[in-house]
Amino acid sequence: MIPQLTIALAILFIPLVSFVILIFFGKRFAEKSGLIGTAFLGADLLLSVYLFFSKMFSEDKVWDFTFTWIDLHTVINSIPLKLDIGIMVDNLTAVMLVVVTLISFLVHLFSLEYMKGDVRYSRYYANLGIFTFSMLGIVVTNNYLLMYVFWELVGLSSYLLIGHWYEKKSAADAGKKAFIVNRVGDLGFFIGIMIVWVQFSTLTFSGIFSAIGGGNIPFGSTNWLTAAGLLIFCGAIGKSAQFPLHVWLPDAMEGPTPVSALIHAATMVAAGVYLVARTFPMLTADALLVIAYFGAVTAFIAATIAIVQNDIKKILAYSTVSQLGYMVMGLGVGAYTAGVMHLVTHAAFKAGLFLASGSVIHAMHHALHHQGDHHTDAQDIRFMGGLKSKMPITFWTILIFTLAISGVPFTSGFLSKDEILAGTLAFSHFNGHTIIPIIGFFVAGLTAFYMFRMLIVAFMGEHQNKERIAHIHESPRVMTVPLMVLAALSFFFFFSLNPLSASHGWFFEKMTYPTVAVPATVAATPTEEFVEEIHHQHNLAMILSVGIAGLGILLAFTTYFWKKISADAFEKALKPVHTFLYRKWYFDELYDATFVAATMGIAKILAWFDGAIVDGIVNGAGHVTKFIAVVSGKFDSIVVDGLVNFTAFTAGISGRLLRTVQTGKIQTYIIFAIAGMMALMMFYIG
Amino acid sequence: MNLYDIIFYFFAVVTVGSAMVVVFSKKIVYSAFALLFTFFGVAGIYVLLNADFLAITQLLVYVGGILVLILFGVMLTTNTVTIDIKSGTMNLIPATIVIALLAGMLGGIFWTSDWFMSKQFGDIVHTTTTTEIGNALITTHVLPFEIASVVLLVAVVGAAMMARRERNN
Amino acid sequence: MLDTILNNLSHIVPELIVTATLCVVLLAHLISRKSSQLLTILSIAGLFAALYSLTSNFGINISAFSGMLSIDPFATFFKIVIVLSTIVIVLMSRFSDEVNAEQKTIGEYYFLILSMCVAMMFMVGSSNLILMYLTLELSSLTSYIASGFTRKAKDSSEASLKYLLYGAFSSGVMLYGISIIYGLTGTLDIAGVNQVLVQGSANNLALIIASIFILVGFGYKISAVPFHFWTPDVYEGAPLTITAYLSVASKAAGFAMMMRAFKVMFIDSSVMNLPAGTWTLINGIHIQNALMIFSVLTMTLGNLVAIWQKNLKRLLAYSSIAQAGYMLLGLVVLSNDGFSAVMIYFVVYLFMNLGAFYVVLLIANKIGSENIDDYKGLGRRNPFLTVALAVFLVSLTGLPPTAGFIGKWMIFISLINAKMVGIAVIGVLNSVISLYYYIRIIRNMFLRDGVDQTTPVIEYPLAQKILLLSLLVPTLYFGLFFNELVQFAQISVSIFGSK
Amino acid sequence: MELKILNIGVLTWLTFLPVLGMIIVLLIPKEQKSAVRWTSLFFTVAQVVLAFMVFTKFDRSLAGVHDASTMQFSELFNWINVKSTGWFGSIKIDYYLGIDGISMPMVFLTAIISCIAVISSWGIEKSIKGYFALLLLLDTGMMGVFVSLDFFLFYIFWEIMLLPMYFLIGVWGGPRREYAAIKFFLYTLLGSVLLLLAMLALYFSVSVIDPASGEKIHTFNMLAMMNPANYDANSLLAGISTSWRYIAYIAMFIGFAIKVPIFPFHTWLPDAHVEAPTAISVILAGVLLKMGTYGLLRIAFPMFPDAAVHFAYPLAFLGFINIIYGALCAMAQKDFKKLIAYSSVSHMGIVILGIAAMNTQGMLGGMLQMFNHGTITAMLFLIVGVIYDRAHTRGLDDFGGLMNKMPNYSGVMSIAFFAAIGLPGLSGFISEAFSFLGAFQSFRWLTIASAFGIVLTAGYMLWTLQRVFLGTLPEKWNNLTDINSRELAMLIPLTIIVIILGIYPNLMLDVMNTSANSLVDFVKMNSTVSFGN
Amino acid sequence: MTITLTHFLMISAVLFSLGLFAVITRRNAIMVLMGIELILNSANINFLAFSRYSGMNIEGQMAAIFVIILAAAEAAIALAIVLNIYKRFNTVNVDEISILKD
Repeated sequence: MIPQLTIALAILFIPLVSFVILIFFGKRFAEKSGLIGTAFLGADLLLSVYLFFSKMFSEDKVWDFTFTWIDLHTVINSIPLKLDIGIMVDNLTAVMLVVVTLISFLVHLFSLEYMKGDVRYSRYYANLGIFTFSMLGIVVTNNYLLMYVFWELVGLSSYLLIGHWYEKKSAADAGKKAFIVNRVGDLGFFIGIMIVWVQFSTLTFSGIFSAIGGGNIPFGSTNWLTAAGLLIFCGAIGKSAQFPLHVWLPDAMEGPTPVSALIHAATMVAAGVYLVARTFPMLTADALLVIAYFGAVTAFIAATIAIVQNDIKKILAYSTVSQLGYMVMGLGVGAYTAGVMHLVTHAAFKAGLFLASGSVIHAMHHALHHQGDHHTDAQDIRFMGGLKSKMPITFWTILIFTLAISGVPFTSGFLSKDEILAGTLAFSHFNGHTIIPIIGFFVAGLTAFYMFRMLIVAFMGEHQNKERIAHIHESPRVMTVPLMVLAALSFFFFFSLNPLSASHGWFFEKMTYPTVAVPATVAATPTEEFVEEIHHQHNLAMILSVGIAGLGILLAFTTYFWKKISADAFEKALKPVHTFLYRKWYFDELYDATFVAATMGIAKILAWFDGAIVDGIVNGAGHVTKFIAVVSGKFDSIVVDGLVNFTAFTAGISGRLLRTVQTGKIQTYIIFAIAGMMALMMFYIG
Repeated sequence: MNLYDIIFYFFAVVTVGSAMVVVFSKKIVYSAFALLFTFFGVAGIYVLLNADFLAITQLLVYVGGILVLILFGVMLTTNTVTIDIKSGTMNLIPATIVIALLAGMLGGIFWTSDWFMSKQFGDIVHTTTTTEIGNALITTHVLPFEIASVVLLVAVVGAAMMARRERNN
Repeated sequence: MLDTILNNLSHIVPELIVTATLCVVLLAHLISRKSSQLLTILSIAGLFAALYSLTSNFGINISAFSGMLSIDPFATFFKIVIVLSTIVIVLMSRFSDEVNAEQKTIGEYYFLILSMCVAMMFMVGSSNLILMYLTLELSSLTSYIASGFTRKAKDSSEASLKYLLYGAFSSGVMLYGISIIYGLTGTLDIAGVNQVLVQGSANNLALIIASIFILVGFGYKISAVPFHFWTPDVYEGAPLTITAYLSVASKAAGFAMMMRAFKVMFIDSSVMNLPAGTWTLINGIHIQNALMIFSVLTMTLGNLVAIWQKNLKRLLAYSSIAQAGYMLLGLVVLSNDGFSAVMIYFVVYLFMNLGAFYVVLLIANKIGSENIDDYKGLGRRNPFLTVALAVFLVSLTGLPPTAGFIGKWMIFISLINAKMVGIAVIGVLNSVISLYYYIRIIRNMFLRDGVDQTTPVIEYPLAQKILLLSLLVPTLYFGLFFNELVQFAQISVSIFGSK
Repeated sequence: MELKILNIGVLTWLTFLPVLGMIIVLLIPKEQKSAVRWTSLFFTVAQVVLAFMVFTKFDRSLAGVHDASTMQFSELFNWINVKSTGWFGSIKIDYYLGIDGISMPMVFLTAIISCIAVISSWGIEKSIKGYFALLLLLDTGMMGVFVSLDFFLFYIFWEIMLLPMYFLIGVWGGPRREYAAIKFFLYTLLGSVLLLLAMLALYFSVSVIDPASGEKIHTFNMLAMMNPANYDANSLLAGISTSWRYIAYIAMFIGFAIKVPIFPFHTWLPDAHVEAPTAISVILAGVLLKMGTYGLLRIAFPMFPDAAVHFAYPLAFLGFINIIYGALCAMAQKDFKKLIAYSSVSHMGIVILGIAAMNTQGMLGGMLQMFNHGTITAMLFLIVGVIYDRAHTRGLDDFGGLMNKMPNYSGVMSIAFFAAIGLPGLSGFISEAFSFLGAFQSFRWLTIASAFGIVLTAGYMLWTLQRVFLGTLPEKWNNLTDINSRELAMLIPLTIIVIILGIYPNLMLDVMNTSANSLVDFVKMNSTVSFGN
Repeated sequence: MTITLTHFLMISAVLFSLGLFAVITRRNAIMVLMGIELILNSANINFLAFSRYSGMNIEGQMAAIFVIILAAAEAAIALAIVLNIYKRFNTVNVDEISILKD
């Protein structure tokens, strides 16, 4: 193993050490746990940065270390059956390491103040540690097995973090929902892994891709290859909150706000996109098309919902979903680098947005607490307003983030978004799916609109409550510093020196398209042609996107700042649409009514079935009464009877019948004996 | 029809007729006395079957012993003051069916079976069998004979024990 | 002739000893009316002497008394079972309050037990139909009286009457069957009957009817369904010791006689191409099917009805009916290993069934009840006694590591060996059903609490414990080390006059 | 591999140590309760130590399965020898013990679970002597099943367990203990009698040359029963894919399925679990259920390879039903213990699915899942026991917010729960993954359908976790105390095992691997071989 | 028409059936015993008839002797038992004596 990989391992395990220390000795450290966790992450960040630079300046394409974890000592398809696992660092990994550790570090830092005085302060930091560990694991692994392992661990740690305030039923519910919805996606992921394993008997990326490249495809059918890719993408659907599994993410806002910044902006949700990026070489054109559509639909739905939300975190949540849709769409159309880049840029400004919103919420809480007001929702933007003057740093940073997310030039967001949109245009150019770029641009406009809506409503104008505003103060330095750092990172120069095009920046240079492994017949447009086409479409995309974003911003100002257009009037006029959007397209209700209800219903029916039918399978007439009791809902009180009772029952009945023969009258006995004798004679004679 | 046949039919009628009285009579005393005639009839049949010793034994044991025992039983178990020596019947219908079937079947097989019959049937010498029986009892059948003595011992002791009057209680 | 008879006498020394003992017991009781202990000692001494002299019969395989009696390993085996069970019964009687209450007729009691013993010892060896009938009647007559021994009790009297009427009827029918057989073959010697039947001259219909008539007699003795009806009533009414004796010794003798009769009379020894140790019946006699039906009916009915019993004696009566059903399975296979399985079963059955009855007796002595409900909470009051009962019951169910398992196991081995899988399945399912009622007793003893929690611990003397142990130990021992038992039974399977 | 202590083989020690303990326990006067407890503990700990010794000395490279020469620690003595008669061959039954990779984990599991059961029984006050005596007897029965290689011996041990179990549930159980106990007893007896018949059929079909006398005798030797060459040409079970072979296989299968339990023979399980005292639930779930699958692997598969392959799909289908059905039933439960009981049904379904796949991954996965389920479910039942001891209720809706009140307890609980969900890093994951991977190779769609079970499992487990541990604490539980050190002592070892096997499953896989491969090859090879020709 | 074996057997069959009929139907225990005596007699007729018609085979006669002996013993015991019953139940009607039953 080369030394750099040792560093990668160190980066991976430092958060775990933090977790172990804090979970076992957290009580002892009490208030210091936060500092300990932050210190560990700081070290981690430094190592990541070091590793990043050494990778960037290295000539090696990839650093890889693989070893056999489990050897089954058997041979299948003439390949020895063993589970190889290992770690690898390529450019993507190196970037992701920095992103994850950086955001995580900032969140640690931010939380020092934000979570101060929390009942489970040390537990919180411990959970942050395990979460970071799992996320880093996803990033550094070189095989699907470990990927799945860390995938699940991310699920677990997000469960812990979202449910941090588990006394609140909504928080516990949200954690559970996140875990279970993710599991649904994981199920597909797992099935995909099974297909891959069964066919290739290996789970390392390189092994799989080289096998596919060698013409070995699952069950000899490209459809199965497409299926395998899509099933693995299912994992991404879950983690990256794509339609139709996006429902968990908004609920997950029940967690502490820094947690939202960490898991819903930069890391956990990015894992899905990362997975697609990793799997990219084995995705067929069909698979990519499907992925693109999933991304587009997600982006659209989430954006429409975000327009009507009032909860600041909900808005951000849906904007996240929408942006994730963007990234997935970007990867789906084939704009690999653009998608990954958006992942990185989005990580920075979305984390910033969440942290900033955390800052606001923190201040609001503070003020409301002062007032003794426990009814006003601290997260509702309608109760904010006019915070600009009170919280200048927060306002200015949030403005930068909003500009970035809206795709205004000179921001990082502009660079990545622009490339994605160019990619969609190129995509439609090759195969005519024009709906994808249309959605892309439309969503860009929507994004600008709702983000500025949030900004205007929350920060500009007048605050309704004088008393409250008096108590609102800017957050302390530990909270604002992370905001400033992230704001800085939202400018273009970190990614490309050309503010209007990223394609010649270091990012595009280093983050080259992976070699596609799928057979040419089912592969998407060859990379060279596609990149060429992106260049052609770039200017068009830029003009369109800037124009549409500007339109969106203008609309927002017109409506909410200048109040030229009455939002309320619109709301009234389009009541059904508004409600539909406000209720998030009724996805939760739909799932509750279908999947959840069906599962629970089936479970109840089966439990009843188990108790009444299977168990008492032939209990017969005697159980009719119980049957009725079951129907009338008294299931609990039903005594479950089984084969035992069945035996006893039939045996008992026949035994009782046979008993009646034993009348005590000797002559009856003799008659029976004679009758038996006669029967026997008849049996032989007849 | 020779004399042998006439005697056979006479005894047959006596036996069966009295047996029917035994079975169907309402009064138990009638039954008991009819049984006497049945035993007589059977003894007569024994004679016809060249079993003179058996016939005598039949008379001695059955008429002299068993019948007397039965009569004692009848007397001792019926309250002589209120003479209710009628004995009811039960299970008539099933009994009739079962017995009719059984009798039919028995008659059928008796009618049709070819029995183990010696070839020298024609020249049987009508002699007394007492000597032969005596011989057999102390040679070939000595074991059953001795066991029969145990049977009688048990019968005596057992009957005495069962029927003994209980004092002081 | 006299020489032969005298010579033959030397082979029935055990029987003679028991006969002498019964006379001595009767006389001793006449002389000293007080000491019932003396009677026990005399009986036990005589029985042990008989047991000892039985050992000299090992390996002898002859016919005595002009073919009337077979002195063969088969008979010797059953004689041992009978004498052993008689010894246990005599000892049990010594400990039975019920029996000891009848102080005046105690001499007759031992006399009856011993004469039953003699009758059964002759039963198992008899190879002449008339001697069979005679000994069967002798044992029945003694049983009638013995079951009415506590004659002041209504139930005992009733048991005696029912037993008498049923027994007289059954043996009458059997006698009629014997007479038909005599008509068909001209002989009463079972080997002679076989010789005639093998020639195929006999009328089938008559033969079937005769054999069914005879089966009635046997069926009554071994209480096979549908000739079992007397069993529950008599077992319940009779004194416990007698019930125990009837359930083991009487059944063993009945089985031995039946096995001998069928094996010697009805097998076709001219069929040659059979595997060793199996045989076939004379063409036209479907006794095998009849036995199969009997065995299935017997165990199923016994088990099903037993589930509903509340009186333990009555429950054990039904259980013994069911056990007879399992044993009949051993006859169904028509092979030596079936026979040896039955014989093994009897040894096992001797210990476990007598053991169960013995514990019931000891408990009845103390709590004066044989009702299952009164057994609640007994586990606490006397762990040893109840654990012993549990072991006996588990053994009766046929679970390892008790001897009962080996008994059943050997039966099923013979069935599977004969490829009679269907009937084996019925057999094993029956043993599952039987668990249900056996476990009820165990449940009451250990799982339920008695109504009166304060009742004291049951104490009982050492002698009673020793007898219990001597029944318990073999029940467990034979469950794990059945080498000698199986071997002995296999050697003893040879019957005089059959191949 | 040989290991002898006092010139007696280690497997004999392992098996009969508890009996020794039982005798001593019975001799201790009734009043000295703690002496009884400590004696039991001593003997079970000694058993664990021995099991650990065996585990370390176990040669990982030897396969065993059908090969007597690679069976380890084997002990072979003649037990029953009935000399042959002219018409009946001699009956030879051997006291034949030995272990291979299939049984080694089970032996280890049995020792650990028994020891933990003793610890968790510390609070038993009612008839304490009887309780521990029966527990130790049960221990012997279980251990015996896993080490015996003679079918007769196996059967004896198999049955020996029934009665102690009946009493342990029946005397020390919950309110409906009698019902549950008798139900358990009848069900398992029903299964075992069918097993008995199949065993006898095998006995008469197989004959080997007796080395002592040179004659051909029938045998109960399991290894001999696996060899097609040993079957007599015209015997009941000769041939290939004959109906008799199928019938015997199904009879045997039912016998084992009832123990597993496989749908629809599972209904005894919820009752037995709910009513049994904690320690007994732990043993039931931890060891007893494994005996069913162990029987399939040790007996049914190698002796009836043709039937095993022929019925592989139905078997897998039953596994699928178990997984989904068990999970759905669990979801509807309101009783904590019942929920765990049904989760056992679901998890054992994964074992069935894995072993039905008849390939290395599936087999290994199934076998490892047997071990893992043993430890995880044991933990879960212990966890229920801890709370039940304090609150005397198991209603899921009666609780809430225990996480704050009992933090240590909740920590252990979380590990157990997430292990049950199959979270990577904990032992359940790798075994489930292997089972599914193996099954997928053989039954594609069925496995995909079964995989939904992992979502359902997460569903009911998390729901339970939320109902019991999250939320707010009801007033009435304000005086609940956290887990004490005795309870930790029984949970911590299992936790450690769960974590270690989650990270380094090789520790256990290594032991099983050679045997699993050998078993798969053996079954595959013999599934096309006609027996006895 | 001469008298043949069958004639005797018919008498025996009739007696046997009548005996059985009495055993089943008569309520009085003593009547039942009489029925049993009829059965035994019928069997004896069989024995003797077969004995005569198969060439004076003495075995049949021997059987008959033992049957008679047994009949006597049985009658003695039966009567003792019936008397005892009469003492306990004050009746000898069999159907009224049924305290032992299921």
